Amino acid sequence: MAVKLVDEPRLKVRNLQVEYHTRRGIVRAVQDVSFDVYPNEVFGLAGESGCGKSTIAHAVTRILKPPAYITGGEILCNGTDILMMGTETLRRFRWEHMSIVFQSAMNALNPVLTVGEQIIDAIQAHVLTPKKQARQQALDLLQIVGIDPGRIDSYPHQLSGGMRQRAVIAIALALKPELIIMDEPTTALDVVVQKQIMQEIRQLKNKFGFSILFITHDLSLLVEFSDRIGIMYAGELVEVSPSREIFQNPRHPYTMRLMNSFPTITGPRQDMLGIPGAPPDLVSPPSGCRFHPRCSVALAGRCQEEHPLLKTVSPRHEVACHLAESEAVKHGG
Amino acid sequence: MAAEKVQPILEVKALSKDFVAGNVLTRRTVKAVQDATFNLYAGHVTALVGESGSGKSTIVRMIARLYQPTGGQILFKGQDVAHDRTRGRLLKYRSQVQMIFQDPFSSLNPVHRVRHNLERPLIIHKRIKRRQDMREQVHSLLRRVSLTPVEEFADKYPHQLSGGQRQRVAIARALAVEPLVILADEPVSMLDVSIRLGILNLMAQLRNEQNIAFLYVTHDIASARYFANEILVMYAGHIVEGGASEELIQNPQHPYTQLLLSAVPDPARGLRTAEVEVVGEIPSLAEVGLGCPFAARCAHVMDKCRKAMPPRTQLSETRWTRCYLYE
Amino acid sequence: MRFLARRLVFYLVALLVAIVLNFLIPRLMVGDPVQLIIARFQGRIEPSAVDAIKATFGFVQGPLHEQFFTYLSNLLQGNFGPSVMNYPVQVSQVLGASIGWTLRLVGTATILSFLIGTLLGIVAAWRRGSFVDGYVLPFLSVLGAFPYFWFALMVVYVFAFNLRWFPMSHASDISLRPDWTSWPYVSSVIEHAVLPLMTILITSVGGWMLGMRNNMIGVLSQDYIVMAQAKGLAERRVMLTYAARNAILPALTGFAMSLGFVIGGALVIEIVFSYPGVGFTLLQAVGARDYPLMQAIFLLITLAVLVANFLADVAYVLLDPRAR
Amino acid sequence: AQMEIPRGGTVIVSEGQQAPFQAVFNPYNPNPTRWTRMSMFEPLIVFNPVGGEPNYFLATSYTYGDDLLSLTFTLREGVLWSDGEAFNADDVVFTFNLIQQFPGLDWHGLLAFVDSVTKVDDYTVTFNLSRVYTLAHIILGRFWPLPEHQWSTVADPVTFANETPIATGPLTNVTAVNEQVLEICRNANYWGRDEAGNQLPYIDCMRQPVFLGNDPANLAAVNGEVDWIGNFMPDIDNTFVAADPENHHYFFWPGGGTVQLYVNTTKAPYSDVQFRRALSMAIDYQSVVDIGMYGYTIPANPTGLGPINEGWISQAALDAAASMGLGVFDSAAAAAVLDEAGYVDADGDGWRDQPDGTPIVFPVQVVNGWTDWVTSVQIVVESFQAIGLNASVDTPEFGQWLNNLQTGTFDVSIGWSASGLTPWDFYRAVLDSTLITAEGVANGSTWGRWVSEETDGYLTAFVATADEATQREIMNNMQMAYVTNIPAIPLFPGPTWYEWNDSRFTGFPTEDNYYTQGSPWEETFGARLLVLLRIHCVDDTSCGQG
Amino acid sequence: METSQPVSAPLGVPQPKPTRRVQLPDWMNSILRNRKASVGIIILTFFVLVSLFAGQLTSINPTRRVGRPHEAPSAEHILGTTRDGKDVFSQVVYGGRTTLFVGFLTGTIIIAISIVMGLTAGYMGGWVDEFLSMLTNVFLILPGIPLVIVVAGWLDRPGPATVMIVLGAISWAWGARVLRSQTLTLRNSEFVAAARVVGEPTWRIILFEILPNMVSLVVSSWIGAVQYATLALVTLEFIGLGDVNIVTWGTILFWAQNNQALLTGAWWTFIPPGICIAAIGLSLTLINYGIDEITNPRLQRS
Ligand SMILES: Nc1ncnc2c1ncn2[C@@H]1O[C@H](COP(=O)(O)OP(=O)(O)OP(=O)(O)O)[C@@H](O)[C@H]1O
Ligand SMILES: Nc1ncnc2c1ncn2[C@@H]1O[C@H](COP(=O)(O)OP(=O)(O)OP(=O)(O)O)[C@@H](O)[C@H]1O
Ligand SMILES: [Mg+2]
Ligand SMILES: [Mg+2]
Repeated sequence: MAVKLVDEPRLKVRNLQVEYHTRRGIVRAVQDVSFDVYPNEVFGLAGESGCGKSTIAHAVTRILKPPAYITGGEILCNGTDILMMGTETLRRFRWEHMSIVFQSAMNALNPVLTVGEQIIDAIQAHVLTPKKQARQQALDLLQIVGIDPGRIDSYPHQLSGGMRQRAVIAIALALKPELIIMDEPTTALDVVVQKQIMQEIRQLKNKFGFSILFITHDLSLLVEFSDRIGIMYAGELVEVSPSREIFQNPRHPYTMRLMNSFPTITGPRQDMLGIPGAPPDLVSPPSGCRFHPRCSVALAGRCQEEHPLLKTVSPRHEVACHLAESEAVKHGG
Repeated sequence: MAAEKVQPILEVKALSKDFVAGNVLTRRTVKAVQDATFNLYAGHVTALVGESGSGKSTIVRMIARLYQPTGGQILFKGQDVAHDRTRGRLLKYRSQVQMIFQDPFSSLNPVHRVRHNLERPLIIHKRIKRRQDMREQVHSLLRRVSLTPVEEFADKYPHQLSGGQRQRVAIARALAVEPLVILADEPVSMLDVSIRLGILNLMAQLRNEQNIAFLYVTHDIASARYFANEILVMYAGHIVEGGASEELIQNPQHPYTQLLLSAVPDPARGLRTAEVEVVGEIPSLAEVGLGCPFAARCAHVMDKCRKAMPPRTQLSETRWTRCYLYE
Repeated sequence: MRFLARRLVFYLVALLVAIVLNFLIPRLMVGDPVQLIIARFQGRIEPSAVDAIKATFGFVQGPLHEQFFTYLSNLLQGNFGPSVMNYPVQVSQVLGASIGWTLRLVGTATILSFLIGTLLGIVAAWRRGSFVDGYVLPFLSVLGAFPYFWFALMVVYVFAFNLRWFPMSHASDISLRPDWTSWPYVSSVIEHAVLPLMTILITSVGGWMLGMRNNMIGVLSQDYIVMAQAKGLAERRVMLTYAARNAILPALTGFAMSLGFVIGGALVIEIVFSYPGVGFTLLQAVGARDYPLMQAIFLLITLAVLVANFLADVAYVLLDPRAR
Repeated sequence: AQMEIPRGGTVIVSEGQQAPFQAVFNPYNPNPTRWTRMSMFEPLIVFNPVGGEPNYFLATSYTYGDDLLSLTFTLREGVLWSDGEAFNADDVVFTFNLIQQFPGLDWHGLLAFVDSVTKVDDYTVTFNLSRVYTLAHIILGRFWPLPEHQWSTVADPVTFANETPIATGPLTNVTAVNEQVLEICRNANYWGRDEAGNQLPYIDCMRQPVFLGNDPANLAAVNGEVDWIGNFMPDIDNTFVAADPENHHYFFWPGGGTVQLYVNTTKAPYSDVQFRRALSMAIDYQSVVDIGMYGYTIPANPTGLGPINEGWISQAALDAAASMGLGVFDSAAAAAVLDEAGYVDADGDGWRDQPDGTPIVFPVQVVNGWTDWVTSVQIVVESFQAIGLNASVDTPEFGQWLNNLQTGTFDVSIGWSASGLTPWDFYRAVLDSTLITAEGVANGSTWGRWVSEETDGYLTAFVATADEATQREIMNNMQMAYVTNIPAIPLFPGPTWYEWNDSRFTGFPTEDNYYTQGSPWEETFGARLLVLLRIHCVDDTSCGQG
Repeated sequence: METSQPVSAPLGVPQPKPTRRVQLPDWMNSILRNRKASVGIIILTFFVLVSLFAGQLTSINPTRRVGRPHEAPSAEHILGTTRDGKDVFSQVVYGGRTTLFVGFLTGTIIIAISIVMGLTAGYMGGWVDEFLSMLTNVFLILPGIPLVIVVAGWLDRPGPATVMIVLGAISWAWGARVLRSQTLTLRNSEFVAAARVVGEPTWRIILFEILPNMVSLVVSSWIGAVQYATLALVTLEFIGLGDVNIVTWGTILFWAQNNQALLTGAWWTFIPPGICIAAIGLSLTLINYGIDEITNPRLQRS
């Protein structure tokens, strides 16, 4: 499914920086991150736990609260900078143009309101709609995401995990936004249900033509589902590329190790290594390339001192690695 | 991986467990596990896969003697241990069958240092002759799970460790008593992808070097393929299919196994796989009737599926399933 | 509704325990009421008259289980017997007057305190570090640390005795005839209630506020609140329907349970303000070993607390669909 | 030629802490609503506690028969019940017969000495006594006749609440009785007239608010909201009087029963008169009175008799007491008495022991929460400790305390005693050994368990004669026996709380003109009736709003 | 409706610290670092020190008459004298000792019962749990102070011991309930299962695995119980159900009230003990507040 990259991106993130001010110090959770999401595209964001994926999702929707502070960068959605919007503009903008599906559907639904009420709330907050009409829309939305519309008056706890996740998606779709941010929408679910939901999301995307910023740490799912993928490490974007390309030809040592970290059910059965060590503490990240302490092919002086920037290594494939240009990488790993 | 299939070290026979849930007014029985039968062999990994709530942990916990089985037998070296509650014999059993838990963040008591976690089994099971040996013994355990420098790790509290390191401590704790069997209940599912392999590789190494029998519980069938010799597929309290792992994955027989495999995202299989048609969700175990629990979602459902659970059909020497399609 | 049914069963058990306790405790007390009545004459009464008094009260001293069944059957008929202190007036009549005042005062105070505290707590959590959060809360917490009675006495002394802004004692102007349809009477009742009410409010509102604030802060970090905000809902709706409604649930149980405590606290306030409530009557009944009266009051308080708890349960069920 | 006395007004009364009112206007109830007795229901005769002269109410005279076995009252003519019916001898006869029929009504203990009653004519009745009892006129005088026309239909007069009373007294019309206030207004049919022929009482109503504690009652008094007061008020000069020195007055006549220290005379060492003597000498009476009792009373007389029996006190007994050192604070002398009697510190723990070496340890019991007594006992205990006695304060609850005294499970305790118009009441209550039964003390305050034929003899002899000289002689002997044996240690006569506010009403007893005991709660001697009939508004405007 | 354990423990390999065992436990460190808690601890410590060194602070016996009635504060009597001429300052100092001692002891009794009840119910489960929970809920619902009044009236001699017993016997329910649910959570936690698999005996599991994890909860319940007990004690003494013979803050107030301290202008007998009680109450509130903040970091402001 080719995406025409000639279009203007729906979402343009430029040099985003986010910090958490904690007792231990400043956590630089997102450091100088830039990427684009194009119309009708699924852009995947992957990386180890704590590398800043959710922080990006929250920054893009501007729902970060202290102690998190956006300390730099721009987030342009359809050309307007979200970070510059006033409260009321933002309130209107959000959900109409961009919505978000949270990590856990269990907690994203208010336990004391029915699913219907929560959908209707979203609709009425933006468009002056009579109650009856809003309810009809809610029924339609449930139908769309594959929930029996008869469940409209059910409370969240009366629904199964899969249904709840669908309900959250229905809320996200309520105002037909152009961009939906999905932060690990299926982690709590079983594979079979996950499969169903991912299929439905894909169908909906094709039907309504929105873009998705898709966040997960399940690489198999990501590769299968996304058009393009960004790999994050310790608050930085280290590689961006179309998914097939990144799966078959990863260029960053971290990505390579990552791709080698999960067994598959059809591929060759081989010994795998994983990545030794642990992700760094973002209060005091390593100097130079943040991955260098765990990197087996790090260049003695350079990687410790010089911070690599994202560079295009092949068409639509960017990598932030000093070795990316040199062929050495291909044989390293 | 030609583990000699000699004498099984642990046999599970027709094991079942009912939980009574709710209070006096809302009392109902949850049939968490029904009629589970399988064997564990030394130096052999048996994987138990299935969706959440299918009863995997319940089986493990019965074998670990944390739950009392409702029915069936657990034969360890030919002796039934399921109904033996004598403290002495229970301790003896525990010195040979150990367990690793799913969540490394909660399976280590936050108030105890790493050292304490390793000393306790040594003391309880008298694996130590002299007090002075303790230190050395603890260090050697840590070395075996690659937590070096050992001196430093021994004095840490769990919150000072990363997830992978904690799971290594948990493994070291299980190893302390030199067990013959290790029950690993989703040992890597809470860990980051990058760390998972380290733990799986460590366990594989133990299996190979010390001939330990593993029961590996997971919902990640791909990791089962990677690590296990044999896979058992569980659905709603029943083990519905079993067999040598590669064989089972490449050629699933039971409709549920087929569904499960088709749902697993797998970039290697080529992107955009055929879309699967799935209806319904896993049933509530409180409501399962007599028949095959998968009947409601099965495309090949027959009348008799709803009446009784199909018996075990041996497909080959290494494969079996419980489905009327193969009777 | 199964939840409520279960609670009802529990309340029945609790009531039974209270009834048994109630039966036993007075019977374990030393000193019988007749002796105390005679003692009041400080020796001026002829010994021969003592028998007359004993005959008057006709105390029956059967075996304990017989007494228990008489007690139970009387209870079921709502018959607590005559009060010893006020012989031959029936206990129900003695209580009839005071229970109303207590319920009105303590009821109003507790509900107001809960409402105000909860509201302030919501505001404090919603606007962390604001005036309400940063100053009102600590101030009320300091006030809450003072014992009820101490505060009450200071208040009486300053506002009633010295400044004469409010009446010092009683629940209404005693020269007026009780008449709930006449404004002068009603307004005098309100005027008389101001100080005791304020005392209870001021010393108890801080606790509710803090509790609600902390609950609210917990709830505010939930995903569904963030989601509600992201959805673009009006602030008021997020604050009340999404956040407060969830945050109030744990407080409800505490609210009902606190009633028992508040009645105890109000007892002291009743004495200080000469407010003719049930708490003072209890204290007096204990002093006079007026068993029937004591028992009735204790049961009544227990019953009130049980009913309040049940109402809290009902509210809980209404507010939390998970309990249905 | 007297000035016209202003009429009307509602006098506001306070008695300190007061339980909520219930409508129980049966005077024969053990505990009827205040003002039922001696204001609603009138007695035949009461004897003024101050001075002892008779005040005739429903009777106009009394005479004993020659054999002292009958007592005849002439009743007042022209008295109407509050409903307009006439009062006469039938009502008196009816009431006594009712008491005979229902012994539960016998509050006065009449049945112990009265056999029957005979109506001589409409205004004369004769009580036939079962034994000679020369105090009969006092007790029978206090008895309240009931209206036959109302009570004859009452099924059970014992449990009868009598919510709408019919009586002969000055206040009979109950206008409010509830948990906050009691208000009773004048009886339009009242028979009483002043010298000028004006109908009594002058006031319209009496209103008593309920104060649940002393504190609010006192605040109200200080604030000038009450007219006639019977409160205990600490530091009264600086609070109550200082608030309005012109109108706020008080007089705490020490006419109540004597408060004594009771010792259990059945136990060693308290059975030893020398030990008791030492105790009596050790006590700092002045501090007890000044600190414990706020200076509101005086140290007791060693005979135990208070101002109410002033005229009976025997100088010989006082002299004997003085020679023994009784009632005079002198630690050194007390210690010397103990030394001499062999109570020395044998085991060297700093406290004295009994001559046989048994340690002496005794708690002095006092009711928890009776603060004046508690403070007094604290001072007494300090005094005891000062002479090397290991005493301490023990504060059981009232019920427990009473039970301990009644059953004799105590060593030393503070306690009350009775008082009456003659010393007989006091000595009877403290010494009559017939009151001590196997189960405990029947009534009275014979807690010391003093048993003596001598004193028992005086008690019986006293009521068997009507001759005053003989009676005086008996009482002189009695006092001598009291001071030489020290069956109890008198501390102070009980003060009677009484304050008044002259701003609206006047006519109250004053210290200079203490015509009767002023306390509004006084019911035994009917003093309240006398006050009620005298008080009136200061002038026409002073009590208009009431 | 189980929520999964958050995967938010500190990431990365922390730098090894060379410090050895003589460290304060972490929670203690956090308490000392929390401003509210430390203010509370300072106030409380002040009063504890005053109680401990009562004898050094004043040489006057609080139960002896040493002056004229109601002397105003002066150099000789810093807080004046009571109506019966006792030194108020020494009464407040010694009274604080008794009040704090009884308050803490009662709180401890209450919490000891709570721990036994809560842990037993939570760990044993089954009918033991059902029975104990029912009992707990019943005691939770019975009106406390009225019951104390009734029962205190029954016991023959009022006094600290009585109040301690009565309060202890009927006030444990709240703590038991909280501790039970915590025990239940911990009992089902994996480290308890791990301990069982390792072969730890039950008593060791309860004492060494479960209890140490409830320290902050036990401490905060304990502080709550102490606060409740102190206030209840003072109230009971004030209304005359205590032993008026001994000196505590409650009885000082009782006597002050009896002598109408405010009316007679002897504020020094009434105000100081009231403020001391409030200060103790406040300090306990602050400590608990601090513990709350530590265990629930959301309550902290960065
Ligand atoms: N409220 C907070 N206060 C302080 N640090 C925070 C906070 N939230 C997140 N962080 C830190 O910011 C970093 C990025 O967190 P983020 O939640 O974005 O990670 P993530 O990639 O989404 O991880 P996961 O896969 O576990 O969801 C982490 O190091 C985390 O510890
Ligand atoms: N202690 C218990 N009491 C009652 N029911 C229980 C208990 N433990 C487990 N169950 C129920 O038994 C069933 C099987 O649970 P089990 O934990 O064995 O599943 P699982 O396959 O391990 O799931 P997961 O992948 O989520 O760990 C579930 O329906 C569960 O709700
Ligand atoms: Mg995340
Ligand atoms: Mg499991």
